[in-house]
Amino acid sequence: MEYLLEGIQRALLLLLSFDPYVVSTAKVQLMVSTSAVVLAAAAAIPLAVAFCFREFPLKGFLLTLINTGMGLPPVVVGLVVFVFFMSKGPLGFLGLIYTKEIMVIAQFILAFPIILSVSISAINAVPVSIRETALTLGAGRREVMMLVLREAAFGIITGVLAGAGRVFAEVGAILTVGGNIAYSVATEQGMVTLSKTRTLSTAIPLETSKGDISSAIAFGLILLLITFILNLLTNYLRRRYAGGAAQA
Amino acid sequence: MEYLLEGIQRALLLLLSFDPYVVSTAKVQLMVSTSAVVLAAAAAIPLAVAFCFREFPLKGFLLTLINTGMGLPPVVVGLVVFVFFMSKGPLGFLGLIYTKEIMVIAQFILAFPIILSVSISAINAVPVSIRETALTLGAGRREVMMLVLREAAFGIITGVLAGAGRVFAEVGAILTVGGNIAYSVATEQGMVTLSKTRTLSTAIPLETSKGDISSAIAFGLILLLITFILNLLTNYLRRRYAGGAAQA
Amino acid sequence: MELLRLEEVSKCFGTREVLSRVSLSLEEGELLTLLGPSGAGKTTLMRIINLLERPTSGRVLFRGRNLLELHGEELLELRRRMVMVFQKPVMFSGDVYHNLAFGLRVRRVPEREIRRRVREALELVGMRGYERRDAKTLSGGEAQRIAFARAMVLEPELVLLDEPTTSLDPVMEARVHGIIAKMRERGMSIILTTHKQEEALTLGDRIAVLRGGRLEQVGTPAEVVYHPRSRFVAEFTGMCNIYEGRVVESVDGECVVRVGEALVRLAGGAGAGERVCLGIRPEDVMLIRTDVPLSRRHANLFTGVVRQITPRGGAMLRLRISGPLEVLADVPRHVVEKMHLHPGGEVVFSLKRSCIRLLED
Amino acid sequence: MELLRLEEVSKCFGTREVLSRVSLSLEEGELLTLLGPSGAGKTTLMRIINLLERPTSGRVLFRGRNLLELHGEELLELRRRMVMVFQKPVMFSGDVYHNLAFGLRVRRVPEREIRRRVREALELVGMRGYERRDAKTLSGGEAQRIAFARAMVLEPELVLLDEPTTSLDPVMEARVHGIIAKMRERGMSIILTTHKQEEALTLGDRIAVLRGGRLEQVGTPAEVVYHPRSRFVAEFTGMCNIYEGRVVESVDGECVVRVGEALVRLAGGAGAGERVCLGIRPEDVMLIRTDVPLSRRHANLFTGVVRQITPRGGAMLRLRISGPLEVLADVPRHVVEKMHLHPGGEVVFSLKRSCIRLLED
Repeated sequence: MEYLLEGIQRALLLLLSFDPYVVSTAKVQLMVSTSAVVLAAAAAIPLAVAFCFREFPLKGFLLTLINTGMGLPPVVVGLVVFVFFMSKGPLGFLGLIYTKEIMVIAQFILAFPIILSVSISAINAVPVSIRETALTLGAGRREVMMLVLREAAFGIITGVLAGAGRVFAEVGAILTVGGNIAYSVATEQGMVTLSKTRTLSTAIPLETSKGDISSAIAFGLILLLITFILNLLTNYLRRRYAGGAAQA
Repeated sequence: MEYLLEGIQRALLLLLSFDPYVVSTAKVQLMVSTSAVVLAAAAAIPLAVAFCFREFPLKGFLLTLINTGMGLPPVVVGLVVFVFFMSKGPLGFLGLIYTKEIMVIAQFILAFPIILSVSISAINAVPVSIRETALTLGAGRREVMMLVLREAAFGIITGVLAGAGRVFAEVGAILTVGGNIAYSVATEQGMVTLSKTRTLSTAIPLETSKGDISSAIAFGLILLLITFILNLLTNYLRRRYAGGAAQA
Repeated sequence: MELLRLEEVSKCFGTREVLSRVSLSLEEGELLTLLGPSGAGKTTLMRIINLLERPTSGRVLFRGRNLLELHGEELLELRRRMVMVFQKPVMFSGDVYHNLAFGLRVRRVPEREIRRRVREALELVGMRGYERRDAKTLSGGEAQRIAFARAMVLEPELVLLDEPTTSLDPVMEARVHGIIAKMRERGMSIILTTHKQEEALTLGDRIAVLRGGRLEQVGTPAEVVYHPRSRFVAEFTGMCNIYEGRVVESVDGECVVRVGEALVRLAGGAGAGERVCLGIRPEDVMLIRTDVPLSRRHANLFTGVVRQITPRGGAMLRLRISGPLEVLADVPRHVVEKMHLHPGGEVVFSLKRSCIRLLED
Repeated sequence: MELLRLEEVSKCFGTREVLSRVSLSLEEGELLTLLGPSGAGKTTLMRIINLLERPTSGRVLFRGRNLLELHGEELLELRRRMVMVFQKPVMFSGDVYHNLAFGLRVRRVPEREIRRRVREALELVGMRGYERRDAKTLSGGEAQRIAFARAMVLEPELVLLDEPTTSLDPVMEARVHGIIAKMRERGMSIILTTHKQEEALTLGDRIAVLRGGRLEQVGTPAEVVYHPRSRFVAEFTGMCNIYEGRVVESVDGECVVRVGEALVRLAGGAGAGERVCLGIRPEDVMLIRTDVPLSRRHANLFTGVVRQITPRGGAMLRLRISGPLEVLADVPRHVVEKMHLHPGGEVVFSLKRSCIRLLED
């Protein structure tokens, strides 16, 4: 027990002293995951609108594909990305293996289908009667679309947050393609370890296995904070819009 | 590209020849994750019923706690479990670190809040009018409860499948507490690697980093198959009950 | 014999009082209609009788026993002698048979008898052979009838029907009225809520008019229609000419009331100087032929101008007449034709003294 | 001037034909009611006029231009001259002002004028000062009125009201009728669907009766009530005495029809031997006093026994009389009292020749 408390104490110390290793690892996590979510949202939301307002062949099949994508185990996604980008793979010439870029790609693939699928559900959940009311009030095609998007806004944001939730604490994909790499440099304070492709989530199993419980706890606390903020946002939105949704 | 095809070919060979390493790894995965889900369901469903049919203090607070639990990053859950069970931790005397038992415990903690939360939602989603219709038709307390459970059955099963989905392809927790351990034994066919606490999901990043793409692909295929079956079940249930739900 | 009695039943939700000291009784075999607009407390009253809601105060006696003091088995036994059909019935997942059998199964009726009674009940509502249909796929009208069958199959002593015909079209409404008639043939006592005046009058042995949680009047259809006690009951049952005025004279159980410029004479005791409210049904406004001498019988003579003539369902026309006294008059078509009445034309009419009612405001 | 004309409009959903060759026209300023039971195709017809549904065949002319042949801007311009209010209105998320402003904003009306018109429209429906209320938190009745305001604020030429009063209680219904009157004052033409006979008759300049997707009859309220063309229209507008029989004699525009044991004489040409359907309204059944000599005017005399007396909303009582001819008769209360009628008593009644209608089956 004492050992545990000591570990927590030292973890807090690491955080408060802005330990370069902890900071650089958190930075990699935030950069990679945020980029992935932002790019996925930017791609998925317009696609969701097109999907709901246009008729095209294979629509049902595509929807199944998206839903399957949502259920893919991250570690498998990581493996597939790895296989494509490994030096002997078809995209190996890009030399992206074990870089932040490929981590963004892998997490993009994880976040994209969730955001797309939840956005499509949200837009489709807007009652047809809303569209028809807009039409009968004289709205043109574009105006109906804007109105429906406005009505679906809450659901779409929920989708983005769900995508972030999937990506931020994920280990399997990022570990497979990123390699969990850190490096040491000499500074005035002596040797310092810095993250190259190590994230909070991949660092935790490593540090525990190495017996450095304090660092693991420090990483865990930051990860918890991020998760907590995402949850808070989701709950805030749910509470804010729940009244209206229940009415409709 | 050729290298990739070769990898896939060898992966299929590994699967079809029931390679002992692949089989033992899959076995560990299935045993650990299935046990975790079954135990979590057995604990969560009765609790959900009690939660919905009884009034008690701190109910709202408990619900928040459950929802928070659902959002906890698996890797953090793994860390917490590790910290409690490590040799110097409060439960260290049990000696469970790096065993299948502790993996079950970690995954139980992951599956339990999802199953509980989805089951509570499912039971609460049964319209009050169903309960009241049962009451007016003369049902006693127990009969109302059974009827509501029957109406919520689809949602509860969805919850169990969601729990399974969270647990089966999860890496962070199981890697942290299980340690991804395999061992070698001498057999008539020569040295054979067998899994102790290595699962399909934790083996993939390891094998890719070791450059054994074929094994990684073999593990990935089995994992995909499991995910596919879980998806199929969920979709089957959704389609089967969707008509009724839309009516209600 | 008295089946049900409510004594001073009140119900508050938070600070909002939705029922206020309602007392009411129901005889065995009787059909009582609860008439009132939305929000009058009709549904809450039904839910209290059916024990889905506990009143804030008051007593609910079923065959003389206070339901609110009973518990456990005893309460369940009494509650099983009544059943409520909700305005928007919900079906249990499963087939129609499962829905109809549910109430019998909880009563431990042998499955063999359940089969017989389910078949019988389905026949009664005209849905023979529907046993194996998925209940969730029924249309609204079918579900409504299954809900009736689900209640009837229990052979309850008391059936509570909550707005069974609201938003049904006349065809479906007639069908539901047919089912209600069959319930009565089987001796079931019924309480039915509605906001349709005509339905309340046609179906009810007695009518209870509710308004804002208060019982305004209880009585036979004739009592409520011809002797409304309050302005609200009068308006709600189609007494559409209502005036406020001041009594200027009161002698021998008759009085004269000034309404605007007009003086109206009526039977009824009210003190001189009192402010009163009076009403007369549109059918009781009599048009007077001016080509024959006026008889002494015609009191309360007024002149006016016909503004609008609209047909009422029936051989009646409704005339809107303006003048010193604005009235709506329902007049048989042949009278209108014989008198050559048309919008813009002058007309003389009388209000029969004995048909004018003094109303509480 | 003709505003709208439907020509042979049909609509199939899959193999189910919900509208069958409906032709109909609407004059400027007119209020047409579409009367029919659920499933008659009323809503589909409205949706076709409002271009929410495309007919399978036929033409829809708005001010002489076929809406089905227009596209893009031109179509939008015409569609913006009409608006539909749905049976269950939905509110857009946001406040009431956003809801009312929506239609004006898409028309590029300056925001300053929008404010003025929104305020005006809210006043018209009695909801002044509601601009900033969250539209999703409105009660059902409030939302209904906001939906009316949202339509009126556009000052459309044609308003389509789809069952605006179904499931409203009489108080709310009267309020909605008030709003409709204000629409008419502002010169809007209106098509209104309903399944309530009385509403169709009271509100409509003309009534179109729909049944199973077919137009059964179009005409003024008087035409529809007094001269129903088919048995369906007759039943739906309250002609509750309907008989089938065979013509036994036909001379000079009069004929005699055998109904069971009874012979009924009526005005109308039908060939001897033909099977016919005839109907008479309950108000046209005249009770005959037997203490005075029968005049020659009384044709179609029958005797019967009074089975039941129920009050109708109004000073009328409905008598169910059995005998060779079973009839329902609506009789003024004072007549019943004067004749001392009671259930079980004998009665003589006559059916006025000119009130008996021959009906298509």
